[in-house]
Amino acid sequence: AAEPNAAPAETPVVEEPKEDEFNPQILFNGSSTLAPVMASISTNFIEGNVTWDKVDASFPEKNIAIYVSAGGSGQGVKSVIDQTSDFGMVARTVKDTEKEQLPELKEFKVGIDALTLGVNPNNPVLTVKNNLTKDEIIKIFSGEFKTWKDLDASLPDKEIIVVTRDIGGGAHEVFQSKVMGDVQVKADAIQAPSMGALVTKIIENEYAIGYASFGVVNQNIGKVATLSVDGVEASEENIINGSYIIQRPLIAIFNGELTAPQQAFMDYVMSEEGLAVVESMGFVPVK
Amino acid sequence: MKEYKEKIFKSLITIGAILSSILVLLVFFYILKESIPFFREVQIKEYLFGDTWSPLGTEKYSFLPMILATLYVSFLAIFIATPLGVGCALFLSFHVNKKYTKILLSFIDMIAGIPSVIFGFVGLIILVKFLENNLNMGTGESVLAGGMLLAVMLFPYIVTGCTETFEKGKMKYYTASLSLGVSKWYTMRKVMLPFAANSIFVNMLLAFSRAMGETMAVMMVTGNSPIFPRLLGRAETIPSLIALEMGTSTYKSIHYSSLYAAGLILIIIILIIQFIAHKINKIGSR
Amino acid sequence: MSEIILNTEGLCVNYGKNNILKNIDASFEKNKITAIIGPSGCGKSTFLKSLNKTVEEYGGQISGSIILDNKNINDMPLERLRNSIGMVFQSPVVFPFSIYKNMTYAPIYYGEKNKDRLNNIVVDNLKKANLYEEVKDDLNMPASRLSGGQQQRLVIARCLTVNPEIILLDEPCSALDIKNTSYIEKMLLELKNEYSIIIVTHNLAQAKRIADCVMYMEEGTLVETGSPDEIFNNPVDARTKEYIMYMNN
Amino acid sequence: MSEIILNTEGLCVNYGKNNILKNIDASFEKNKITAIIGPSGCGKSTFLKSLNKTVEEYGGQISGSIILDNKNINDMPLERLRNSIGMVFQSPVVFPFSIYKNMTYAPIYYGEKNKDRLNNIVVDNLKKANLYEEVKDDLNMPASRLSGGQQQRLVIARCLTVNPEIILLDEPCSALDIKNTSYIEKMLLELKNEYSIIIVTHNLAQAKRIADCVMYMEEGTLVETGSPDEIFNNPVDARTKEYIMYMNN
Amino acid sequence: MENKIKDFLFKLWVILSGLTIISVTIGVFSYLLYKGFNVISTEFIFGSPKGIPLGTEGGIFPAIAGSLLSGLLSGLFGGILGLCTAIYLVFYCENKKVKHYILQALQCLAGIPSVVIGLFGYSLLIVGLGMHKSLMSASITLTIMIIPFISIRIKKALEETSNEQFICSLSLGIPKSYTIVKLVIPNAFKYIMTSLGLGIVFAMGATAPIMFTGAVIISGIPSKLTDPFMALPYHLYILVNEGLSVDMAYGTAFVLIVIVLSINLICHFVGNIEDI
Ligand SMILES: Nc1ncnc2c1ncn2[C@@H]1O[C@H](COP(=O)(O)OP(=O)(O)OP(=O)(O)O)[C@@H](O)[C@H]1O
Ligand SMILES: Nc1ncnc2c1ncn2[C@@H]1O[C@H](COP(=O)(O)OP(=O)(O)OP(=O)(O)O)[C@@H](O)[C@H]1O
Ligand SMILES: [Mg+2]
Ligand SMILES: [Mg+2]
Ligand SMILES: O=P([O-])([O-])[O-]
Repeated sequence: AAEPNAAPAETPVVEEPKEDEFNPQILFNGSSTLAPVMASISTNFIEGNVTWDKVDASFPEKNIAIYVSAGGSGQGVKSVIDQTSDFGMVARTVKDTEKEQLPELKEFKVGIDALTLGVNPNNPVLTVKNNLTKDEIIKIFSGEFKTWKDLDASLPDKEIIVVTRDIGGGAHEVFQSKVMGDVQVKADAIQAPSMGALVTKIIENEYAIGYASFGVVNQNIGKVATLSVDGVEASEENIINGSYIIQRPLIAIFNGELTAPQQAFMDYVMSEEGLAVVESMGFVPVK
Repeated sequence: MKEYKEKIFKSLITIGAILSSILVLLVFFYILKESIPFFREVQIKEYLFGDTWSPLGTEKYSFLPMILATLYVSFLAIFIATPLGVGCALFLSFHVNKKYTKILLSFIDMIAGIPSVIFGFVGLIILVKFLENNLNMGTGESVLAGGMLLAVMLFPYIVTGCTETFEKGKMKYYTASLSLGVSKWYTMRKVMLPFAANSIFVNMLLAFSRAMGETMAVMMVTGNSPIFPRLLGRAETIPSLIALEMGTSTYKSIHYSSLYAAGLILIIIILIIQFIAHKINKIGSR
Repeated sequence: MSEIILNTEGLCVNYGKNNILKNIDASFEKNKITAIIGPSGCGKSTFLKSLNKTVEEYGGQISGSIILDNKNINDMPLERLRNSIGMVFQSPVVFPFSIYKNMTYAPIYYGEKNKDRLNNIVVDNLKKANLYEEVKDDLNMPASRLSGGQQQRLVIARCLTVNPEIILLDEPCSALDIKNTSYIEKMLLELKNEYSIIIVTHNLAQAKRIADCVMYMEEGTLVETGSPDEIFNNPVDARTKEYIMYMNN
Repeated sequence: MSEIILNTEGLCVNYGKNNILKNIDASFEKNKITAIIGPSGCGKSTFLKSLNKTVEEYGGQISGSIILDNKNINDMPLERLRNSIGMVFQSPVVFPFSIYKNMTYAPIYYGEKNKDRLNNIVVDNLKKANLYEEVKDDLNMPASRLSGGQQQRLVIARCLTVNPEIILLDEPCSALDIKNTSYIEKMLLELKNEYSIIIVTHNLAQAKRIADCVMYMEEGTLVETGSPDEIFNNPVDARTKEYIMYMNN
Repeated sequence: MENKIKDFLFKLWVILSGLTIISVTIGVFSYLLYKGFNVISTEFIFGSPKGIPLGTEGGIFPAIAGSLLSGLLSGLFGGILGLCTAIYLVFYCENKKVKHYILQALQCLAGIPSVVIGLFGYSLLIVGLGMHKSLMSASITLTIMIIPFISIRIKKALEETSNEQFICSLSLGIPKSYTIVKLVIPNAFKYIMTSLGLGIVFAMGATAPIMFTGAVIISGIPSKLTDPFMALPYHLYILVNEGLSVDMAYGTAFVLIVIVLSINLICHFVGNIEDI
C-alpha cells in the first residue's frame, strides 16, 4: 500500500528479454557498385513498411533499420568474416580463399553488371567502327597500340588514353580474366578510383577508352558511347544469355542462418519490386 | 585539500595525454602488426628496389615507383607552396591593412577545412582539364597536377604560420630598420626573412607530412599508374595505392598486408625526413 | 647663440582622434645635447618619433612643419630624412645577425660594395661608440649575444653608419646598469662634437650631467626650455617646478 | 640589532652546469628595507628568485639552506613559502583581466568567497599601495590600460593580497619615470612598518634614499653588507669602492 | 641602384604571391558556392535523399545532422584530449625526451593517410571492442585523426602566453592547476577556440575515417550514439564516385562549405567574447 505504483509496472518488464532477441537492424557493407542499388531497395522497403510488424504480423512493432555502406567488394567479404556486418556485397565471384573463412556461406545473386567498352561520343573511332575484336582490345589495353592511328590508319595520331579501375578491384579482375588473359594492362594506364571517376574521364577526354560499368553507362546515356566486343553488343539480352562475356555477378553474401527478418528482407530484394530497382539503376536483374 | 586538487588536476591531464599517446601508438602498432606477414614473405630487394607493382598478375610487389611518386608530388607541392606562401605572408603582414589581413587569413585558413574529395573533384574538372588544354598533354593527370593541387591545400599551413612570425618580427625590428632610412622591402628581405627562416622551415616540415599523407585529392588527379614518375607523366602515391586497393584486396592476403607495409614505409620516410631536416636546421642555426 | 639645425613650428601629432602633441615650437642647436624630460605619457617619445616621421609607421598623423637645415622635411625624400636623423630606442633593437652585418646593413643598402670601405665604416663607427675594443675579435658573433649595454652601443654605432646629422635617443639608458650608463654618457659627450643629439630621459640626474639644453614637456605641450641650470635650479613655470621637486626629495 | 626574518647559509644556485650564485650567507632584518646592488649579470635577480624558489621554475637548482622564521624553506609547502614571500618583477606583470580581478585572483584561490570581504581586501591593499584614489572608479577596467607606474603599484598591491611577511622587488622602478618612482619609494617606506622588504635596484641614489641596509654583489658572491652610509661613503672592499665610483662622476 | 632592382623584384614576388594565393582562395570558394547555389532549395536542405539512384533527388538533411553531430562529438573528445596533451607537454612534462617523442609521434600521425586511420578505427573499435558501426565509433576515429591537429596548435598557443604571467602567478603561491585554469586557458582561449573550430571542420570534412566506422549511404537522423549515420562528405563521395549526380554533389559541397565557414565564424566569435 505504501508503493501503489510499483507492483503493476513490473509485469511487462519480465517479457522483454524475449523481444530483445529480435534484432530490427540489418547491416550491409561492400561493393560500391552494388551499394547504391541496395540502399535504394532498402529505402523502398523501409518507406513501405516502417515497422517490422507490417512486414510480418508475428514480428514486434519495431522500426525497420537497414543500413548500407560502401567500401569495396573486399571490404564486403572482410566485414562478414569479421562479423561486423550481416551481409556483404560483392561485385565479383567469391574466391576460394575467402570461402574457407566462410563455412556457412550463402550467396544471393541480385543482378549482373557488364563492363562495356566506353569511349567519348566525339571519339573519331566511332566514325570507322563500332566494334572491337578481343585482340584489338588486348592490344589497346596492353599498350601495343599507342595511338588511335595504330588501331586504324585513318584515325588521328593521338595517344590512346586507357582508363581502368584499380587493378585490385572486382571490375578489373573480371576484365583481366575475360579479356586480357595473361597479358597485363599497361602500367601507365590511368587507374580511376571509382566507376564514377572512370566515366567522368571518358566524358571529359575525347581520346579516352575504358571499361565502364553497364549500370553507370546507362545512367549517362548520350555522354558515353559503347563499342561491341567481337561483334556482340552489350545489351541486356546478350548479357543474360551470356554471349556478352565481360560481365560480373552482383551478389549479397551471408554466413550462417538468416534470421526471420533478414529472410523477409532478402525475399523483398529478390521480389519483382526489388529487381525492378536493380534494373532501373541500369544493371541487369537476375530473373 | 588544495594539494589534493592539484594532484587530481595533474592526474587528469596526464591521463588525457597518456590516452592520446596510447591511441597514437596503437595506430603505429596496428600498422606494424598488419604489415608483418608481408615483410616475412617478400624480400627487401624486391619491395624497395624492384620496378613493378603487380600484386595480382605476376605478384610483383615493388614500392619504389610509389615511394618516388609520393616524394616527387610532395616536394613539388612544397616547392610551389613555400615561395608563394612566404610571399603571401609577407604581403599580408606588411602590405595589407591589418583589418583585412585578419579576414584574409581566416579565409586562407579555411582552405584546410574543405574536404579533400571536393578538392579532388574540382582538381579533376578544372586543373586536369587546364593542363590538357594548355600543355598539349594527352591527358592532364600528372605529377604536376597533383603537386599543384596539393600546393593549394598546403597554403594555409604555410601562410598562417609564417604570418604569425612576421608579425612578431615586425613588432621587433620594423621601425628600427625603417629609421635607418632603408626601404620596407629591403627590411623584409634582409631582416624579416632571416628572422623567420627557422619558422618557415618548421612550417614547411609540418606541411610536408601533411602532403605525404593526403589521399583523396591527389588520387583523383595523378592518374594512379604505378610507374616511375615524371613531371608530366602519371604516378601513384602511397596513400593513393592504399586507398585504391584496400577496399578490394582479399582479406589477410599478402596483397592486403602489402598495403599496410606501404603505410609503414610512408611513416618511416616521414620520420627520416624530419630527422634530416632537424639536423640541417641545427647546423644552419649554429 | 649657436646655429640651429632643426626646428618645429606648430607641430601637432594625432593618433586617430587623439591629439597627442599640441602646437610644439621647438628648436635644436647644432653640436649640442638637448634633453627632453617630462612625466610618463606626456608625448616625449611621440615627439621624437615625429622628427623622422617614424610616428607615421605607428599610425600617427603629423601636421605643422618641421624644418631641417632650412628645409621642410616634407620636401625631402623619406630616405634622405632618415639618413639625416638617426634614431635609437629604449630597448636596443639589434637585428638577428652578426655584429658585422648589423653594421653594414644600411651602408650596403646605400650602395656601398667595396669590402675595404665597408670594413672602415664598421671599425670607425664602432670606435666612435666606444665598442670596438670589446668586440673587435668577435665581429661575426650574433649581435644578440652582446650584453644589454653593448647592444645599446652597437645600435648607436649602427645609426652612425648612415652619417646622420642628428641622433635621436629615446631613454637609451633606462635598461642599463650604472656602469654601462656611464659609458654611454661619456660616448654621447664625445659624439656631440660631430653630431647634434636629442635625448629623451626620465633620469633627471642624467639630463643634468650631459645636456646643454633641457626641454620640459607636459601633456603634449612644450612647457619650458632652458639650460640645465635654469630648468633644475630656477624653473620659470610652476608645472616644471612641481616636477623637478620629485628629484630632490 | 633587530630581529632576523630570513637568512641564507651557503646558498648556491646553478643553471645546469653554470654556477651562478656562490656560497651566499646573507640575513635580512624584519621591518627593514634591504637593497641589493651590483653590476649587471652578477646574480641579483637570481638571488631574489631563489628566496621563494621561483628560480626552479626557470630551471635553476638551489643548494644550501634558506631559513625563514627559523624554519628551513625546504620543509614548508611551496604554497606557504610563496604566500609568505611575495615577489614583484622589473616590468610589472598584470594579468589580462580587470583591476578588481587581478586583486581577487589569489584570495579567491585561497577560498575567500564572501563579496564584502573580497571588496575589503581589494580596497585595503590598493590603499596600502597608494593606488586606490586613482583607480577607485575604474576597478573593472582592464589592468593593462593602467600606466606603467600604476601597473607597478597594482602588482605590489596584488602581492600584498596573500599577506606576505616579506616582499621581494626586482628593479621595480627601472621602467618608471621619476614621479612614479617617487610614489613607489614613498609607498615602500610606509609598507616597511608591516612587511620586510628586499629590493634589487641599479639606481644607487634610490638605494641611498630608502634602504636601511645595502648589500653589494659581484660575480655571484656577496661582497659587502652594511648601512647605506657605510657602503656609499666608506666601502670596505675595493670592488665595492670601484663600483660606487661610477655614481659620483 | 642595384638595391632598387632587387627591391623591385622582391616587391614583385611578394605582391604576386599575395595576390595569387588570395585569388586562388577566393576563387575556390566562389567557384564551389556558385556551382552549388542553384541546387539549394528548402527541399534540398530539409529533405532526405530520394530518387533512383538514391540521392539524385530529394535532400541531404540527415547528412547535415549526422555531420554536425559527428563533428561536435569529435570536437568534444578531440578538444579535451588535445587540450590535455598540450597542457601536459607545455606544463607538466619534465622529461625532454618524452616530450620530444610525443611531439614527433603526433607530427607523424598527421602524415598517416586517413584511410589507414579509418581502418585502424574499424579494427580497434568495431572488430576489437565489438562496438557497432555508429556515430560513436566514427566520432572516436575522427578524434584520433584530429588529436595531432588540435594538440599541436593548442600547444603553440599555450607556449605563447606569457611565461612571466605564469611564474608571477606561481610566485603568489598559487599552484599550476589553478594558474592554468584561471590564467593560461582564459588567456589562450581565443586560440584554443579557433584551433578547436579548425579541428571540428577538419573532422567534418573527412571521408575515409568514417567510411568503415559508421557512415552509411542512407539513414534517418541518428537518435542514439549507437546509430549509424549519414555524413556530408561521405554522401558527396558516393555521389561523385559512382557518378550519380554532379549537381547534387556541388549542392552538398555548398552546404558543407557554408557549415565550415559558419563553424569557424562561431569559434572566432566565442573566442572573442570571453576575453573582455
Ligand atoms: N601607437 C599609438 N596609438 C595610439 N596612441 C598612442 C600610440 N603610442 C602612444 N600613444 C599615446 O600617446 C601618448 C604619448 O605617448 P608617448 O609614448 O609619446 O609618451 P612618453 O612621454 O614617451 O611616455 P614614457 O615616458 O612612458 O615613454 C600616450 O597617451 C599614449 O597612450
Ligand atoms: N634561465 C637562465 N638559464 C641560464 N642562465 C641564466 C638564466 N637566467 C639568468 N642566467 C644567468 O645567470 C647570471 C645572473 O643573472 P641575473 O639575472 O641574476 O643577473 P642580474 O644581477 O639580475 O643582472 P641585471 O642587473 O642585468 O638584471 C647571468 O650570467 C645570466 O646569464
Ligand atoms: Mg617614451
Ligand atoms: Mg636582474
Ligand atoms: O567496389 P567495387 O564494386 O568496385 O568492388
